[in-house]
Amino acid sequence: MDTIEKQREKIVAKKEVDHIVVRFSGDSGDGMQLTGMQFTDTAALYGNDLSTFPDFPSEIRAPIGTVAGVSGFQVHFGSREIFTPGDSYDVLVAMNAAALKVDLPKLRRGGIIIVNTQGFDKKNLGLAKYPPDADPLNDGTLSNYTIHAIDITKLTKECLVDSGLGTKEVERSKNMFVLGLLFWMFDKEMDHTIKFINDKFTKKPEIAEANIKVLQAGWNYGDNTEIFTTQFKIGPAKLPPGTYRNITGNQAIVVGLLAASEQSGLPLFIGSYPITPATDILHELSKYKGNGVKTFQAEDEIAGIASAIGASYTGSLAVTTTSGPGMALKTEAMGLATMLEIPLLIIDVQRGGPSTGLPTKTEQSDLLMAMFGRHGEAPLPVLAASTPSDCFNTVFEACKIAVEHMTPVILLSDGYIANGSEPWRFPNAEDLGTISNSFLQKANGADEELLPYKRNELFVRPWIKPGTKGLEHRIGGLEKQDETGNVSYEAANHEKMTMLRAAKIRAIENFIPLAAPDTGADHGRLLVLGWGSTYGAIKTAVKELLAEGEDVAHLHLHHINPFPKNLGELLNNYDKVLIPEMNSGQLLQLIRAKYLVPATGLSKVQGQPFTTAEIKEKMLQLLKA
Amino acid sequence: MDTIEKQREKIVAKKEVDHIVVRFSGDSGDGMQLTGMQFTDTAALYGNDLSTFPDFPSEIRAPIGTVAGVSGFQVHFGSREIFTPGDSYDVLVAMNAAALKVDLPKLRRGGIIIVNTQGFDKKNLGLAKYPPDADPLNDGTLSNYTIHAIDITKLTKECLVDSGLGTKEVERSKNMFVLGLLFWMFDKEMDHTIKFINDKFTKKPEIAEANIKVLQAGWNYGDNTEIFTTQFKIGPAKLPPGTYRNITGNQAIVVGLLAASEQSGLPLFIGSYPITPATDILHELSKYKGNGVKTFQAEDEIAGIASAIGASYTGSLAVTTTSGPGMALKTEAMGLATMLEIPLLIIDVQRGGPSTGLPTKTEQSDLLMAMFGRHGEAPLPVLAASTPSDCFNTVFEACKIAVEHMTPVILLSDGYIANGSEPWRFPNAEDLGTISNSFLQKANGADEELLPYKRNELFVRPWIKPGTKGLEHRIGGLEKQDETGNVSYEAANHEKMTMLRAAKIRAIENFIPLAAPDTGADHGRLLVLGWGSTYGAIKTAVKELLAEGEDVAHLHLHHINPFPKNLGELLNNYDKVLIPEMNSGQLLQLIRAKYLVPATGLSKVQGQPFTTAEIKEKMLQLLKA
Amino acid sequence: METLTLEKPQSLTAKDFSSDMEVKWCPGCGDYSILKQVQTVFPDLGIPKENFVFISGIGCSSRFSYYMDTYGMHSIHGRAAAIASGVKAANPELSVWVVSGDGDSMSIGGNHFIHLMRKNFDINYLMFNNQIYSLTKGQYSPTSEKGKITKTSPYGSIEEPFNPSELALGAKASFVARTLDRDPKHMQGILRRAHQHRGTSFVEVYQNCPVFNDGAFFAFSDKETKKEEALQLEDGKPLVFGNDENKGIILDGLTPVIVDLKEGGRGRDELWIHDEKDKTKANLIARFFDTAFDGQHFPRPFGVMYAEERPTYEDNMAAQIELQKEKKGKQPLQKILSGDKTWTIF
Amino acid sequence: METLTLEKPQSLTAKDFSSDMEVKWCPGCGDYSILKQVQTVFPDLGIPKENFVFISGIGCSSRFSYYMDTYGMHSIHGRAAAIASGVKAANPELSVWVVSGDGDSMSIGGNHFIHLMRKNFDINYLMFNNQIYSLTKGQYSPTSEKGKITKTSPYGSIEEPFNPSELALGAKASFVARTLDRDPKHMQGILRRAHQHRGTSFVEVYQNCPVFNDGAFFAFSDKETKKEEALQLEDGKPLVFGNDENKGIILDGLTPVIVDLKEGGRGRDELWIHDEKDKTKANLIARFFDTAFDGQHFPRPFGVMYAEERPTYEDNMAAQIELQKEKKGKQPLQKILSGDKTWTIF
Ligand SMILES: Cc1ncc(C[n+]2csc(CCOP(=O)(O)OP(=O)(O)O)c2C)c(N)n1
Ligand SMILES: Cc1ncc(C[n+]2csc(CCOP(=O)(O)OP(=O)(O)O)c2C)c(N)n1
Ligand code: SF4
Ligand code: SF4
Ligand SMILES: [Mg+2]
Ligand SMILES: [Mg+2]
Repeated sequence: MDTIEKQREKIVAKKEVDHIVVRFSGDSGDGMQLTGMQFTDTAALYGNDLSTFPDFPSEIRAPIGTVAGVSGFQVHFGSREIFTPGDSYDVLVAMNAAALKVDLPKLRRGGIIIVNTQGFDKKNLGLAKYPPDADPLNDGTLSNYTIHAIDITKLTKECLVDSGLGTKEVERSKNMFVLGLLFWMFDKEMDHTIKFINDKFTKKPEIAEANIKVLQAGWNYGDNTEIFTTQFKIGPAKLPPGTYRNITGNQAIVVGLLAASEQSGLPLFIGSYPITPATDILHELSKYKGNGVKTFQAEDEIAGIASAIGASYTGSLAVTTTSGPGMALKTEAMGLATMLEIPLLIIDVQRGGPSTGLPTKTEQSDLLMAMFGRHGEAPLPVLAASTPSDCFNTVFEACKIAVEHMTPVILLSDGYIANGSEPWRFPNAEDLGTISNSFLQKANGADEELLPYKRNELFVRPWIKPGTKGLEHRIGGLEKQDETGNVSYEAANHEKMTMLRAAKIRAIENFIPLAAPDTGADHGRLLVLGWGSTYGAIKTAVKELLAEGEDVAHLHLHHINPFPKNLGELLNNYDKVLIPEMNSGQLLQLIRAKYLVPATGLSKVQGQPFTTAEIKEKMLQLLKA
Repeated sequence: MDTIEKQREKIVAKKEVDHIVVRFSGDSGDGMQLTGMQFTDTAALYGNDLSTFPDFPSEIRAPIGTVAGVSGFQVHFGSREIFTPGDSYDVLVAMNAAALKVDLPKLRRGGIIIVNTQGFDKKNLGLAKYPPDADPLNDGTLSNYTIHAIDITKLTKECLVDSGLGTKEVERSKNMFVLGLLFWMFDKEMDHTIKFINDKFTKKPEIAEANIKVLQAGWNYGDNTEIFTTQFKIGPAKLPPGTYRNITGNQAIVVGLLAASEQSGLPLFIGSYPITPATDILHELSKYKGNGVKTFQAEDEIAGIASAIGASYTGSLAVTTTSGPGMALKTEAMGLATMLEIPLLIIDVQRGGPSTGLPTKTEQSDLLMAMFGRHGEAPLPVLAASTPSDCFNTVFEACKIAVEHMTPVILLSDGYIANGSEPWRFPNAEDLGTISNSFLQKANGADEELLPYKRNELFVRPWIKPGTKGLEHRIGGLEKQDETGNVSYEAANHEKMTMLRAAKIRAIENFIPLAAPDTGADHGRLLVLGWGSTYGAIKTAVKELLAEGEDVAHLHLHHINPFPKNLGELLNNYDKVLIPEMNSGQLLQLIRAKYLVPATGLSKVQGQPFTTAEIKEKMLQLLKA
Repeated sequence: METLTLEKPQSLTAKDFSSDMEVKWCPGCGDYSILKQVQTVFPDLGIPKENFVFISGIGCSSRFSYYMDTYGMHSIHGRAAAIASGVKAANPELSVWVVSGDGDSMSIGGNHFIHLMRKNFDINYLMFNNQIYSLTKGQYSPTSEKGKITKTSPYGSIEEPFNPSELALGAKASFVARTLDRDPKHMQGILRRAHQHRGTSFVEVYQNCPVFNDGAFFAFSDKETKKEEALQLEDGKPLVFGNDENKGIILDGLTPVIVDLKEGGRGRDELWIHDEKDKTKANLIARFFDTAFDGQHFPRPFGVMYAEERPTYEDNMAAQIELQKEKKGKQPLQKILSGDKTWTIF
Repeated sequence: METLTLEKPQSLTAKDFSSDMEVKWCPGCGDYSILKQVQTVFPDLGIPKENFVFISGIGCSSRFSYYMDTYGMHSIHGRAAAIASGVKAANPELSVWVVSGDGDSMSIGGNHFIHLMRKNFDINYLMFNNQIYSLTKGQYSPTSEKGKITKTSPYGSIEEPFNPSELALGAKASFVARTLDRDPKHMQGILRRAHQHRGTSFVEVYQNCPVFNDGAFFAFSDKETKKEEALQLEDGKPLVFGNDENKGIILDGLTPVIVDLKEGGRGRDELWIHDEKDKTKANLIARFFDTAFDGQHFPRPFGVMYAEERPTYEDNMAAQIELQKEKKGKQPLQKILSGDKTWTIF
């Protein structure tokens, strides 16, 4: 009753905007990841296009209140197409002083800050290593921003006084207050989150009730208090019609693997050893026992790939997943698989290196290892996923190549797209292509002779399942005689086999799409050539410069070995080629060597994705030059 | 008496020639390696220049008499400079049918064949898989050659009838007959071999006596029988004055390591796991316990490099040796060493790959793995030895770089130079350069602060020995803060450290010699750019074409990362650049990428070294084009 | 045996199991005998030929897989156990055999070895132990005795060797046995037992390398010494050895004691009766290898030291999958594609 | 202890061993207690501070080395044992400590672990066992119990875990002990013993991970259960446990039997007396971990299960080098350069 009155009185401006970036930032214990994901799901279900960027520390729980412990979740959503989580944010939620310290720099001038004042007491300021008597909330530090300082902890407690819950539970639900408040700010429905809460706490209804109560309180707080005078309205995006879901890169890989297994009729086997940021793939797949998926947590990465080689040998769709350090350990076994010429998918979700490096940060620095990190001449196909949802297509295609061309395939993803999410207009199962596997059933040579290494026109040898009557044979890591596969140290044969193995990989170029600009014309002054997770930033930069009338284009490589057939010509259609990479110029190396084009590199090795601005700046520089 | 008569009557033509290639070929059990080495030592001691090529099967002892069991030893010696074991041979010793079958193809037309007739009975012909009633010795197969068919087995037996030795011992000494005969043919002294035999069998004088008797018999056979009418005289080579020894690549590495340890004052530690063709280095070093060398045969390659990292951490000159498959396994630990920035020498004696490949054959296909086979940005110096004796200089320099620039260094050798030998004018200990190691003794920062990652002008951090009072500190594989070395996930710092690690390696270019042609002018129509064991073949080819008046040159790279500073310019001084490699074009890839020069590759992936002819042919082709 | 022989699906002979590959071991190599015994035993195992798979590592021993006319993979050094695990997990129908050497298994392959024992896949693991690295021409291995002179230990090895049976037991092996290249009949029996045992069967085969470690095990096969130096284990039978069976082993508390069966005193009735299922006894027997209980010299045990079945990895895996199929059923692909939160744009 | 304390070269305090690095484990993590005990014990060990070296692998546990103000290396996953071996071989003067987790040691590091036990370098090996992969956020480890629900085993782990003490003994460890994060005094004692033992000292430390495997070992520290579930081992003392010490363990032949000391019948006098040097007993004690001899439930042993010195690797290495120095002496470099066959060209 009373509130309704208030509401009537209060004038709330509704501001239409076409995109907004929100950064939720707090202590590892503050539940910012969950808050961000709930907000994201709601925006997604509402129909916004979006892109997210979870950004957390490598310690499980660094000391509370410290800078090391800050966990952030950034979401960029809009009524227009969104390709990146955003260079800077419009709204920053800072649950404590450390969060403010870490994330303030990227808040755009004039942006909105929502802080939980209890996170700014002496203790917290101290933990965040602010100078003795600093008082960021009032000493003008934030003068360029609109700040809403709220004692969220207190309000949460008040709202749950008679909930009968312990202080711990009570405090833990303060993130729901934030969520409710933001739902109000952006005029979003809360049903999805309410349903989520009820599902999550079916066994603890009192907790569910409390969380919903606090969520509501947050909404009301925005609605009632005079402090908040504007609500932002971000309409649904004009995405192509269809049914969508929100998906992260690692989830998309799991879905892709299950789809490839289904479409190939091959049982799925994954042999892996846990490692950040790849482990989620193993986690997710191990839930699919009901679908007959065999997940094998090996004693180490070598056993991971070795078990996958064994499974592939018996006719399974075999996969091993890892990140840099594990990738290094798998190289010897990759050489064996190359010799055996069996299908195998090796997924490297890249992270900051070298060595243990920055385990939870992103990087693209394993490309050359994927290309050359094996002893001897052991060429393998290398594919790279460019966005969270693209991981689905890439992994599906990687499986198809592995099975149809009888070769291990390396798929490169990275921490940025593995954990980041975006809306995905998922396909219909019927529309998925098939993966044809043809196991040899009887001898393939003249007069009943079995020739395990007799190749078809694509230089592909037959896949022969143990258990197949009459096809008993031996394979191994020693050089093989052409066709028979028997051990051979013969000079000419070794050279021939080396060339055949290479030819088989090169022939794949006839089965992959030709290269074509993703944005812009197929000729012009400047081409930005990218691969992997730099897609969104490059695309946005190129679109913006095109809009500004510049003669630029964006070409994104999904196949790094072999390159698309026409790549060479295409590159020559542009005056200049810029290759931005989150490494010191690895694709650059390959492109220059293969096509002798004087491409320029743009390196960023900070464990952080490119911003659109960084790429635009470099482009303009080259255009001016 | 009687014999002396004969000798008087016999007219023996003495033919002066300036170089000869002899191929000893027989069953693995026939002792051809020993025979070849004895012949080599004698030629060396006499003052011939020479180059050898042992060529044996990977089975320990493949079935007697089979093609798989043939073991060959090729020696090229002369009174002029010798750079290769020779494309083809002038004299072929074939102890059995299989040997003839395998090695006849490379005997030059008109060449001399010495066969042991007992190795050509039905059984042996069968084992060698000659057609049922083939009779190569008489069916005209050898009509283009001068053939000496001798029943060596019988003659040996006769000469030892009353030696009281068992048939086994007797038969085993037949290789001495061959040796004696060849000593006569090439007019060589037998003292060295006689001494060798006496030393070897001090405990079994009867065996020694028998062997010497047979050796003598072989000599006499040549001297007495009418069959042999020509003796060849190959005078001493006009090598630069000095004292020489004959040395294989693996031996040279051992000597180099011992020298580096001495000159640096650092204790030598080697942590390795056996693998062909690198194991001999570990074998040899383990004999030097008297010099305090610590050899550690680890449980696997990972433990090999890991133990070496531990030893280096404590202030030892630490080395790990391996070949392709082991190199692959060491990559993760190399990443750690790169992060720790400690001295470490990683020696890869390359062999035929991929996977187990051709373990006893040679190849240069690990170059790109050495360059890029690590996850993350982990640049390391890469050096390559070009001849057996050059292994000494290269390993010494590699140690110097590792210690003085605080970095792991990769040294590439291969099976060809590892087992091959050549005369070496070894240096005087006094003339060897020094390797300066400066362990930090006290805090290096402002007010007593220890800064383990504070770099000098070469970007080199201090080496700090555990046990040094007051310098306790922690290092590890996570990214480090500049100077302090504390763990840091900070974006800008990661980029800075990545650049600093790279800059440190690049700076080494200021301490290595500028590139200069090994043969020919510093500009011209065609430059042949080589690295590693292709040296001899390229040099010979280039010298011959220069002699034929062609405008060609030979540049051989000993430093592949970093490249010599002036390499780019130099390459531009030639119309064309040819890069012959025993791989599919790996240096080619690096050169094209870095300098954008349209170099052409010449690949040979046969597990066999290049012949001079192969390189000349390609050169002429390019010169004509 | 009988029952199995009856099941025999095709009538196979030893020849059916020899491949067309020329056998390339040195003359006199113990590996020949092992190959022969395997080929002799296989026809009777009642397994269709095409269901046999050999996975070997690298080493002279590991060439084995080339010589068996079955499915086979000559893999990489030390990884056979891990590859075989994948084979068995993916297709439990196959009869999977690992062939490896002492270096391949105990040195570079040590981790996969102990994990295989723990996981207990139904795999038969044959380790040819010649106490040397042969293919690389003679370096000491983790089973070489201390003091051994080899190319890498010119002054004698300073390393305490593994006791393979003890290591396997410590890693929870469910079947541990030892046999010898020079005792064909014995080996055949052990191979049959290994096959019958459901779970990982670790069989250590003493194998002579005439080239690099000749005679390492002759004491256990030579007439003169055999009876004194070798102890033949049989389930339910007393531990008796010695020329004309004159020695027995009893347990004095926890201490094995060798007693003379001729003289009176402690005798037959007290003899230690071998019980394959008793892990404590198995541990003691395994330690006869190198433990001088009360300073006594014990004979080397041959036969099955320990055999106790427990669920295999692949059975547990299958059971869990079955259970989930019942409980949850197979999720249709479309459901997987859509996930549980979707929205539609028209 | 005394003697050592006397030797104390510098008078050090626990604070001297805490580095300036902020400790980043979760609140309530058992690792804090271990760090505290190590820092408490170190000052008394009589080792100059600069001679301590910590080598750790990767995992929450392995962050340990950053927090000790000694020399330290936070290396890579599973390789600490191999790196530490190189450290000790190269400089035996150093007091080398390995800190590792159950995954780091028993999973990826398994091979180096067993080889370290065999080689017996004088290294102190602390394995923080929380029976889970914590740093990677909760997957089962080789020490996790069968049936455990984790992120990679949503329907329960199907794997038989290792028994770390049994594995170490099987690999010829010369010192095997177990202690607990929640029993500081006990841990301090074990740390001292580990330090005193010449040879590899394997110390398994039960460590609680409140985030991913909370309470795994509370039964051994909680007042209510402790006395019944934990067995405190002391050399020369009988195996007694239970609320008010009312239970004892005797050996019925080879079978451990729990007896009630209250009731009459088989009693005190027959009690099993702990003997650290008896490997047979050590094996049985180790197996209390998971073996239900005659269906009985045994308490978990804490303390030193086995301790028997044998020559260390570095001593053997040094001895061999010394011997050769005497015999052959140091070859001068010039001699090495020239080899034994040279010729001169003028
Ligand atoms: C990764 C790798 N490291 C080393 C080698 C070299 N290598 C081949 S076999 C072998 C050891 C062989 O010993 P063992 O396993 O006992 O087999 P054996 O030859 O004695 O039968 C070694 C070290 C290799 N092939 N691959
Ligand atoms: C080569 C490699 N593989 C995998 C990982 C990922 N990883 C880091 S720690 C860890 C396991 C940690 O478990 P544990 O050893 O028990 O230590 P805890 O965190 O439980 O203390 C794994 C799998 C890695 N860092 N390096
Ligand atoms: S070297 Fe030894 S083990 Fe290898 S084949 Fe020859 S005899 Fe057999
Ligand atoms: S996750 Fe567990 S083991 Fe790791 S620091 Fe936190 S509480 Fe300790
Ligand atoms: Mg062996
Ligand atoms: Mg753990």
